[in-house]
Amino acid sequence: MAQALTDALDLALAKDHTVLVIGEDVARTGGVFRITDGLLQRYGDDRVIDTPVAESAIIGVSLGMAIAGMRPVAELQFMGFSYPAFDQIVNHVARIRNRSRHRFTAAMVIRIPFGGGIGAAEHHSESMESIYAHTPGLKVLIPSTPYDAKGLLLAAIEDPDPVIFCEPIRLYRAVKEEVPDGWYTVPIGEARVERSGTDVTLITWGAMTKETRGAADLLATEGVEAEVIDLRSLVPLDRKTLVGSVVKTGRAVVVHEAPRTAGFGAEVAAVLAEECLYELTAPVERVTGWDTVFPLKRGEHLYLPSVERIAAAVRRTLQA
Amino acid sequence: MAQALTDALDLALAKDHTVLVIGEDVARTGGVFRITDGLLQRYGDDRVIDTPVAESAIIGVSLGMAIAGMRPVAELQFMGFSYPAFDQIVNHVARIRNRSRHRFTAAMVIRIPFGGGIGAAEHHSESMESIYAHTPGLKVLIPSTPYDAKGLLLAAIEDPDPVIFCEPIRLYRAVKEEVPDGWYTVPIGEARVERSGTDVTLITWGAMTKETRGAADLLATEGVEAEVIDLRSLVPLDRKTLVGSVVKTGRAVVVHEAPRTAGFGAEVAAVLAEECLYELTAPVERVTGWDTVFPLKRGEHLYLPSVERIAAAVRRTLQA
Amino acid sequence: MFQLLTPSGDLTGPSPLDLTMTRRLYRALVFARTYDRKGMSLQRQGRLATYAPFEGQEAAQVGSAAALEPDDWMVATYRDAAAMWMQGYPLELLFAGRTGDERGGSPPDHCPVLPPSITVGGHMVHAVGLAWASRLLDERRVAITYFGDGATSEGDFHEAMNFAAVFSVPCVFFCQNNGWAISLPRSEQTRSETIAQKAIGFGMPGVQVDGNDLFAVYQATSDALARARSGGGPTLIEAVTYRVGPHTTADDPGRYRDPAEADQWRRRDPLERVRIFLSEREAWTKEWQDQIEEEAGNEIDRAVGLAEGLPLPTSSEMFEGMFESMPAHLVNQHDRAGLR
Amino acid sequence: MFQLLTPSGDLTGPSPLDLTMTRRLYRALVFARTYDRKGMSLQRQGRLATYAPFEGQEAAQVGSAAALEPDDWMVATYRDAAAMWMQGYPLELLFAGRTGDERGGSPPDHCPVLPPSITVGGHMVHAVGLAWASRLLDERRVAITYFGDGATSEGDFHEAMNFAAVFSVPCVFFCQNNGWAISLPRSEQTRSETIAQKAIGFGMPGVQVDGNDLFAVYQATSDALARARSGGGPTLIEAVTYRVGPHTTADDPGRYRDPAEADQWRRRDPLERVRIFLSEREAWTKEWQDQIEEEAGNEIDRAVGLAEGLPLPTSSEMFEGMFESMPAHLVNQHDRAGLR
Ligand SMILES: Cc1ncc(C[n+]2csc(CCOP(=O)(O)OP(=O)(O)O)c2C)c(N)n1
Ligand SMILES: Cc1ncc(C[n+]2csc(CCOP(=O)(O)OP(=O)(O)O)c2C)c(N)n1
Ligand SMILES: [Mg+2]
Ligand SMILES: [Mg+2]
Repeated sequence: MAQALTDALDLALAKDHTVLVIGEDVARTGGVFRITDGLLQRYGDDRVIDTPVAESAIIGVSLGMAIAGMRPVAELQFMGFSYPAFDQIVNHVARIRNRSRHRFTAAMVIRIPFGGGIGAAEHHSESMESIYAHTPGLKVLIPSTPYDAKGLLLAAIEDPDPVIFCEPIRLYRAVKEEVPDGWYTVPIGEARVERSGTDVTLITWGAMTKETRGAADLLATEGVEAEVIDLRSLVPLDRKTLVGSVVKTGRAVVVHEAPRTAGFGAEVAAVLAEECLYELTAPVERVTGWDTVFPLKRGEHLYLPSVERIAAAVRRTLQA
Repeated sequence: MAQALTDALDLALAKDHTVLVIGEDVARTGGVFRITDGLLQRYGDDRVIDTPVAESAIIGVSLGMAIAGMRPVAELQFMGFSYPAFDQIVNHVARIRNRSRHRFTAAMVIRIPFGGGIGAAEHHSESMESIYAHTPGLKVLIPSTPYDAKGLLLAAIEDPDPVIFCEPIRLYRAVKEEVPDGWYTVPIGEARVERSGTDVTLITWGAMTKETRGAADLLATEGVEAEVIDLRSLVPLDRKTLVGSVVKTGRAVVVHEAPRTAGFGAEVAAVLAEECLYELTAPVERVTGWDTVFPLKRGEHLYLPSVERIAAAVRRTLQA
Repeated sequence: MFQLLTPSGDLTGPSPLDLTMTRRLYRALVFARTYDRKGMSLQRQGRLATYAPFEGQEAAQVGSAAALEPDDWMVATYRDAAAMWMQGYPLELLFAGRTGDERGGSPPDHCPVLPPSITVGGHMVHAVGLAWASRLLDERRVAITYFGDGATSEGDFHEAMNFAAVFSVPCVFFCQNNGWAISLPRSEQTRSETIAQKAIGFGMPGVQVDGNDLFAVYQATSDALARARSGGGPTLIEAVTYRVGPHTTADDPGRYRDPAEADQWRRRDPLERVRIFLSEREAWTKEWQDQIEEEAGNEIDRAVGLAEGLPLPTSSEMFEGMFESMPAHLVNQHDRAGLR
Repeated sequence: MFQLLTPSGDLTGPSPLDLTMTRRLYRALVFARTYDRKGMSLQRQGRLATYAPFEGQEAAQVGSAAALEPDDWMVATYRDAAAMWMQGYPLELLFAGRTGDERGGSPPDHCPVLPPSITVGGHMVHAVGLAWASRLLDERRVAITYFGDGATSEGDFHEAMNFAAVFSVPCVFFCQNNGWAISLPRSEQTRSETIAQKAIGFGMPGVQVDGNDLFAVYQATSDALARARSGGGPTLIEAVTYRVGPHTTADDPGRYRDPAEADQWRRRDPLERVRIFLSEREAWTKEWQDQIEEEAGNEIDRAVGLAEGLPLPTSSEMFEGMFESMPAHLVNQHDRAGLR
């Protein structure tokens, strides 16, 4: 997935002179995860910018640039370091269009590597996508395949409104896939059916798509055909695909890595309870991270939803 | 409610010399809403502290004090100004206990006036309680009556862990009620049944308790007996009362002022979809603020859930 | 502290403005004060939401804004209506904003002024970004940002100053030190003797000027703008002035300060010294004063009329305000809003 | 820049330490370096999670921490193991933290050191709060906080410095300017000539010292602590040093800096100059060096053993870690976690 993201940034910088990449260590080192590797050499330090360690300024300055007509793609090193910029994101980036009734806008992308599973230090394994999904004025995208990563990032850069672009750290190097050269976009707001099935619908996004797919494959050996939906876009949410699938299967399990309480899985369950209650033949299960701090390396296995945990929830649902 | 909160702070300052009040304009002026009025004169500027305009420092410094054994009650003037302190709240206040495995703790309260309806300027009408409810390590309390305001605030101050204490601005002067003198607490994590009924359960909190109660009274004139539950505590959540009521009525409508997507109403709906799906005879409706920026004075009426909107949702639920 | 015109109207250095220009700006000062007093009285009549008066700060705002080019960016606060108006922000929109109407935040295309910042401190970084973009786009535009003494306590002030200096962007930081952050006096906001000296920590030039001195403010701002435009980077200007009114119409200064202090400062009024300067040069008459006050009054009444004449906002505007094109969930919510 | 001991071991001023104390601290320097090299090699063997080496910064950490009273608070970062160890943080817990175990963050009750801060800049305000509480509780404790040059770019640095100065709390801000914030050189982090001069904007004393000079660091810190303890308020100390290793084991300095730079600094090694100073005074022998290196090695191996001997964390510890008593929803989740 890393390479697909680099391709997207490379294409965008080449095509549109207003696009620029800005963040901590994005230029000289090509970023903590090397996503911006080589861009400085190709586009120069006016367009690939290493900043001081100041997340609020990175986002606030990017907003100013966006208002003036640039298209900044800002990188925050980890989701845990997006919080110092929370005020700029919520109070300003998400609101300048409405505040000025379309006179000033924020066509910008905020790239945020997120999620755990690589034994990182504290704050480096956060999954707080739902706080951004709850913020009016933002779009929240989360790719889980190289193809989607490139297509969604290009769509985000084209988008006239601000996009929070969450990149699952665990998948950067995990999934390899040939992606088309050249410019293509994946439409924002459309979920992807990762696997189709008829017995139960598993809804997920980001790195958990891997475990969820794994659970579906395991269940297949037990004769259970699970449909796996990768939302890809939390805001806007593709209710049609979501509800359509659950109407078909009558059962739903939501899987995410973020803490359970008020996680985005709650929104998914709420949508189902609103729109297809009568089609539901079993309670909507949520397999999520716990309401605890994400553990350090030696305890990660205690927190992350596993194939087994997901499969167990599905079995409960089927027995219900 | 304002007076009840002042009483609570007064009692706490008098009883425990480690308690202190800190924030912008809390001392000389007694706070924007006069909640801390008179405390400076009674307890001196070592314990009732006016700070420079710096929310992150207010919370971070309070955390340091708490670690050293003080019990700070910090005030952030409006929820929209809690975002500059978001990093301190999420990355530090909520985590110091776990990070140090109980060696260092954060017995502190963060008071945040929130919600709209008074025609205030931008950022002064926010309801983002769910982002704090989603943060592991925090308790989130929201009183809607003077009695609860005093009892919950004292409980929060006694609590050994950090509490986000959200005060509904619209109710500060709206509801009058005699509250007992002296020290009493309302247990954290217990919902309050504002009105009992048998036909449908209305779940709400904060200022919306008023409109929701209004809707229940209106519906009573139509022969509908609605049970109204004021959660009071989002974290921990009183699932027993919540689920018990819905099992009884078979119908649920959640009402809150915050934006709809990933609001805490989603969590409530998700809990119901998990725990009493079979008892639900109608889809769980959410009557909420829209996924828009909270409008300025002239447009507030377009955003805030009204008695009529709530009643309409209930009627839909009953016809379902 | 840099000063060119004493409270008694005497020049202590060469005036940067000729008589015609001085008269033009005196007229603007009168406009500003008329606007401000109108704002206070309208709020008292319940026709405006909370209002934040700037009486006493007119010279700081008018003098600095007068030095700008028409296309220079401006990022200011809830208390800077005079500066915004000087840079082309329509009066009626300033009033509309104060009635609590989002449309007040939407200036015409030619007006390079952002809607006023309500959060304290968060807007300066936006000015840095605007200034930076101006350089990237090979424009000669400078960005000026207005903020108060209290705002210098926020972390975002620090980050904005640092980015501006590190990337040497054409940005002017204009601080109106009006003595108070609501109830907190300047002396308890920071132990630094001046706010200007905060520039030292960023390797940026900083200057302290008499904020009630139209000439000094104009001169200092012109110098900073010239340096910025010629690639010399940012400057911090501390304009020492005073908020003679309340913080807002919801505030009662009696709770935290001695009225004598405000009276002191009324004697250093920014309009009066210019009036004396002009009249000593036969460039001011009572008739003219009456005339410009009347013109200001009429112009402002017209603007108030337009603002109050705006129809109530519709829910369509609310929903359409969020994105360039409404996503399905907002369309859906918009429909429900229709049925209430 | 304040210096007492030159790289070649010559005194340029009176030493604040007698020979015995100097030997004690030299021993600590050797300990620190042994610990650091062990950390690197263990990580390379996959026995630690990412490791952030501090080679080259030993004198800055040992010299400053040596000046503390045993109950002075310390709030430091991921790169400050030597300073934390000096203030009583058990070696085995430092290692445990680096293996990725929360128990490493839980020092014994008598140890007034917070677990290392992983976020950059956010921890300094905690030190300000600790120092403030010390005054409110009539203790004589001072709080010292360690941070890097890069951290001074964060808004929280500004807010911490300002609160400390405004409320005149007994806090010492100890900045290890090691030349780099990952790949960003000091010169591109801020345009101010020194970091010490950032104190001016807060009306706080600031001093720049040779961070590789044990004596100068000890002296400057002692002075700052004394001032703080006697009610004189906070001080900013800039210790100029260098990170000769990578930012962390995940970093490749070859991508952003010339190896010659590190070699330059190796010639200004903080241990060597003390060794020369001692040997010129017959207070250092090869035998003693071998002995303390062996002692360090053994002590550190013991600590590593203890850290690696810790049983894997249980889910009970994870859930119990959140609150003093587990709320129902966590009990519930704990149960489910049991059944996987
Ligand atoms: C982030 C934030 N915190 C708090 C407030 C509440 N508030 C409004 S104005 C103000 C004082 C600002 O003082 P100063 O910067 O000196 O500007 P002045 O009002 O004096 O013009 C405060 C604390 C706010 N608007 N934004
Ligand atoms: C808030 C935050 N932003 C970004 C990071 C990622 N990060 C870790 S260390 C570092 C550089 C810090 O440099 P400096 O303060 O000089 O300390 P040093 O590593 O040199 O000791 C950065 C950017 C972080 N940990 N926290
Ligand atoms: Mg002020
Ligand atoms: Mg450094």
